[in-house]
Amino acid sequence: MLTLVVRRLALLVLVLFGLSLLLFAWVRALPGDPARALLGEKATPAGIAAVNERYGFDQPVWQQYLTYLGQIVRGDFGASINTGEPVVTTFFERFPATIELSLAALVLAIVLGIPLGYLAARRRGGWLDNAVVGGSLLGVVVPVFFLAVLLKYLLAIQLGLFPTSGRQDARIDATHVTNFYVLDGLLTREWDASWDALVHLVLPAIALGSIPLAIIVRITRASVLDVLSDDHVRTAEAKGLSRAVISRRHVLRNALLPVSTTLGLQAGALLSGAVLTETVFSINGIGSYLFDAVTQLDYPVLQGFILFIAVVYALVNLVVDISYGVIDPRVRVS
Amino acid sequence: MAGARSAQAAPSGAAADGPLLSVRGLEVHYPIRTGILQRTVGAVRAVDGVDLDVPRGTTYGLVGESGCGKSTLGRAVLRLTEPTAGSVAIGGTDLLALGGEQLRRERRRMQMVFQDPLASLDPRQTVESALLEPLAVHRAEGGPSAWRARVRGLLDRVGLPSGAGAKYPHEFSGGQRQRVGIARALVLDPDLLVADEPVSALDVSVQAQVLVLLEELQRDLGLTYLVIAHDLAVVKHVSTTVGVMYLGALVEEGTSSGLYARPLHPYTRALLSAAPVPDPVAEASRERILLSGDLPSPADPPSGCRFRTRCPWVQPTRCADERPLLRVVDGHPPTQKVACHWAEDIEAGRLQPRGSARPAAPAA
Amino acid sequence: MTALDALTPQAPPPAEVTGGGGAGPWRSAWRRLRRNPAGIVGAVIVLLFVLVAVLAPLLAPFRPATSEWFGEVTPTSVPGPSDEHPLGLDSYGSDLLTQLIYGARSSLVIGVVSTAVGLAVGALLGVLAGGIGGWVDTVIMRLVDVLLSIPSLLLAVSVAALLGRSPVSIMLAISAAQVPIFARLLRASLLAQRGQDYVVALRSLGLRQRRIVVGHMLPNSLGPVLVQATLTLATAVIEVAALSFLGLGDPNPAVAEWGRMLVTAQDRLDQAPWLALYPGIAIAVTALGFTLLGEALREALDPRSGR
Amino acid sequence: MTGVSLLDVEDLRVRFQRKGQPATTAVDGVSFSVDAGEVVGLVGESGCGKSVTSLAVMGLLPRRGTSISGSVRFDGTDLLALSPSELARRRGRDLAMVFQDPMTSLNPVLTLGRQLTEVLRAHTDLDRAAAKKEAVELLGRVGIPDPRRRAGEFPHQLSGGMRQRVLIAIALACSPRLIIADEPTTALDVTIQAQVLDLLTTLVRESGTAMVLITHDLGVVAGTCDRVNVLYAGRVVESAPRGELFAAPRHRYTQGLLAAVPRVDAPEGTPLHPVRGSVNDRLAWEVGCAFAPRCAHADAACRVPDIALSGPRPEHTARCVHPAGTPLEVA
Repeated sequence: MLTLVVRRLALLVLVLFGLSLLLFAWVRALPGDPARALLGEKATPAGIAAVNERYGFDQPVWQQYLTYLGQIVRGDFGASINTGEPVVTTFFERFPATIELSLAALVLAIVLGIPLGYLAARRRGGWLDNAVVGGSLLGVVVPVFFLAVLLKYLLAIQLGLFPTSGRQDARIDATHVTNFYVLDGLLTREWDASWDALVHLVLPAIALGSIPLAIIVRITRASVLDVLSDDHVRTAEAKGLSRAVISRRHVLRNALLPVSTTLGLQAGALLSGAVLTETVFSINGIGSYLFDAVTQLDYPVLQGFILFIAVVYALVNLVVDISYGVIDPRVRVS
Repeated sequence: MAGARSAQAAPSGAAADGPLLSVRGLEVHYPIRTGILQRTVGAVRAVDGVDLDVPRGTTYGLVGESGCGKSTLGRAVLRLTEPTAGSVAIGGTDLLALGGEQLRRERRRMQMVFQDPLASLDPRQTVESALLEPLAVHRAEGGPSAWRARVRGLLDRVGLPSGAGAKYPHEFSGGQRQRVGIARALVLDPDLLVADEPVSALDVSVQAQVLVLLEELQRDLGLTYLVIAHDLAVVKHVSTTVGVMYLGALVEEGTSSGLYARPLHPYTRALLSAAPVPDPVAEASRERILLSGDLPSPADPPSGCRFRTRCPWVQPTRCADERPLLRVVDGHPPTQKVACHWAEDIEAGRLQPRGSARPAAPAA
Repeated sequence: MTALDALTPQAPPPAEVTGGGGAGPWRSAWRRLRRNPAGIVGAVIVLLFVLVAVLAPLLAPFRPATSEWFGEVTPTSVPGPSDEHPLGLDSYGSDLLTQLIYGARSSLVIGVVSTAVGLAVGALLGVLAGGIGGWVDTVIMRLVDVLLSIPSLLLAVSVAALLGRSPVSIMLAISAAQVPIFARLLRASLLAQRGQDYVVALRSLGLRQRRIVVGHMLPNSLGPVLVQATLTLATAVIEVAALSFLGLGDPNPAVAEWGRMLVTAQDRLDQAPWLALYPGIAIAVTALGFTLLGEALREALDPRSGR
Repeated sequence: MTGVSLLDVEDLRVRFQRKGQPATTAVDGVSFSVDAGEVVGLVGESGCGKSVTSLAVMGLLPRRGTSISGSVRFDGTDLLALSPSELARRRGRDLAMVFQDPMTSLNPVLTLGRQLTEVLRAHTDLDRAAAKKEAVELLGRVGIPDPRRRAGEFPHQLSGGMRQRVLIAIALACSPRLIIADEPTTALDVTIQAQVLDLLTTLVRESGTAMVLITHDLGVVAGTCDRVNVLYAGRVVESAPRGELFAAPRHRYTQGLLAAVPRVDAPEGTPLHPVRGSVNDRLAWEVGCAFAPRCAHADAACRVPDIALSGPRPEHTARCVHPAGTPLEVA
């Protein structure tokens, strides 16, 4: 188990190293003078000189890379060309919003997805099964940004049930401690602030949750069907255990193992989806930060963003693998 | 069956009087790697020093339980698994000394019949194309029309219906699939056939068909067999010589009639006593030797005699610290060899087994 | 009963006699595919989509992106359906139906080209890794690990941002995200087969490694690759739109594109929601077609996976 | 053979109907009985319906797409007429089952102790601690060394033979009156098979439990069973006391099988006489004897429907028009 963790961390370092090489090559591959390319339209002689000094573009390539690597290791991802803010600072300001949204989406997907997938498998071929399979298919093919637009139009604009954008009503004077707005409200006992943040979360979470929901439902269903045909379930039936005990202890528990691994893989899809969802609902998360960076070709932000996401993605998967080992004795003991 | 064998093969003279297959000191060790750096910390000794000779036209039966290394041995003999040490000679040619291209050409002389005939055939290839391909690859004599005729003749010879060539493997029954597997193994007119559990995947009533076919083919084509199986009755039926394997090594070897009538090694005795016989009278009168425990790990075999941890006759001296070698025992023909320090005393009854040996439980 | 009995040819069971020439795996897969209603729906959608894309100039009532009726669009309203424009105008004053039809065209071209490139590069890497093994395998798979450590959309975004906004860069961006998927798939398939008895049998027959890989192992991997390619087309259609949505789409305003239509429609969501609805539905239905077809192919090629 | 048996299977038929496929008959009128304390063998090759029969008796066949008819009387009650929950109360308590594959028949994520205690807790009123104590005791009884430690371990930590012992312990936990063992040793090595068979028969004889032993191996039957039923294509084709079946088989299929199986104790040069064809070559019983296409003795008389089980004595019957021992044999 410890070996696994260490090996995965070693692999992560390797991946990050490879990634930094790619990202470095990326900036170097920009056509023309790298400093000018980096600055784009905003290039001024002073700006170019500053960039040249920072990246050392006048030095040999390998030395430039080492400098770059050194900066990364120190957590220095440079500053945004547009705002001048250090990339890291902006990340930590904006990341809570994205995490809050992603977690809400994930919780929604798990709470709905696992029971639905399980029931669909148990009543295979029935109306619920067909509805669940069809619904999950829709979840896969309807683009998350389209769903977001649709929800916004129907439930926010037409029916006015939910706010159309933002994380919290501007009129609420909320204290922000952690930048997780729902949590902040709870911590400061500003219940209305918490509630308002929650209401703002509903539509984005539904839109974003559609991706993991579709996948969790399908995996749960397939996994339960697999387990149901396993020999050990037949043994449990031959023991004369009650249906409830068999379902809980022998079917669901075993079926959740593969589901838990896919949760980790969802992290990537969730982050991609968050970028799009935040754009639609004007949420100030890292998604919209990336959106701005992309539209304005803010390379330091893009570079930092990709590295950052890769780390988060790898760590999430590592955590999932470890928890898998905790759940499954076959991995734990051997 | 005028051979497709070209002039360069068919060694006669010098090599013909020695055994066709000669294996010396064969070892196959798989490294065990652990830890972050995948350091090699030991080895699974799948095959750990085996010598055997198979004279031309005879059958050597290799018997043992799962995990004893018999299948690995079979594959190592064909160099489908790379041996760690030792030598394998076929008709005088040392296989382990051959380079890639020479080995590839030499492969026509030795073929394999697999346990699961369906898994051993490419599912997207018709039977005819599966049999033609090796002929084309080795540029056998005659050209395509002669090859086709040979394939048709061969399919007929192994007892497949005409028209079988145009079909795909999944369209046959288990027994027929194994006939396809045998035909494919014979298409290059080999000298040696290694059959790894050739009938264990088949229904009981069909096993005999395949065994009889193998016998006939051996008689008609002068084939030499190395048959690997866990079923003692099957091995006895087909073999001239039988070798019993335990944890990567031979513990006893002898002619099929001699070894089954008077087994010397405690493990052979236990195996024979455990093999069910479809005869209640014989079952009731047999002495049953029940072994305790499971097979030790081949990664960490016991010191001395490898069987000692389960042996009912284990002795406080020699067994734990001296690895017994195959040897001839007085009163037995020189063809029978056993790797046990106490074989004479056990046979004479001077040593008594620990409690676990007893007559079969009375039936009713 | 003599031993000869065992050798006399047996009459095969009746069911097999009727088969005639024997049913190959591809043919029986085709038969299963034809019996799968979801697969047929998928195939019909895909066929319609391809037809619309190919025949766009014939089907569309007008030329695309003309802004011919720009005068009729006001800041507060977009004309809805009329006799001349069955679906109305878009916010730039072009015929909406025409834009939708031509949108199929760019989706198809980008989807097919990017999947083809992703498949070709990915398959090559996968075959090299799985077929050669050793350090080649290690290097390729580490590269794939790096690519997989970035969520696919972000990978596409990075590539598109790097190469600038052009149709070629969009295609490459999307295929970049597909390369690791195909490489892994092929490598895994080849590795799984390497230990199988039939490959061992082919080795023991003295076939060269290259012939075994190209003549036997690759054809046996074709099924999963075909399935993945079909499913990838669905993803590609969505990702093209997503890139446009993020402002990384084709900069040429004369090219009709569903994703961009959806973005521009956002500004007029409360006046003319259909501007967003139609392209959104077009994307979803196209993706649905490829997904249904892909899933049906998967089931047809592997009958045991029938769920 | 009337009414007094512990288990009485009468004219059991099982048909499977899967969507889009023709219905298949897996069990086609199987009848046999088991007396209290008796060990009865069901022998046959793949596809003969032996496993489906056992699952039907236990009520373990999937409900959907399966139609079962006939009767399965256990101690006077027709199990087929019971509701699923009534049947579940009897399973594990009155009749238990040991499955073929020990590697997959235990739940990989539960400890062995837990898998034993749950059956005890379901059918007895033992509390948690008592059930745990009993579980350790059971593990010891089936010959698992260091049972207290093993009870806390997971299935993958045990060898195949040890796992099969655990499955036997689970089956015996509530002292059932009947155990159905479906190929209990097929997945095991010969020496382990001997251990497990010895354990199973000893425990069954000690406790007076009746057992149905399902196997394809005539040798296993010869060493363990009191009575043997030979199945072919979903029907019992011969039923006899063990000694008679092997000494004087009547059905041509039984006879063929015995002549086709090599024996370790056969004198050198004993020829094998294969049965031709494969189990797929068969007639529907409505047309005649299913074995006829593979039988060297078959003639037009074999192609009549409903050949009954018959014989000179009710203890030894065969479903054969030309049974061994009749003049035709010399032909």
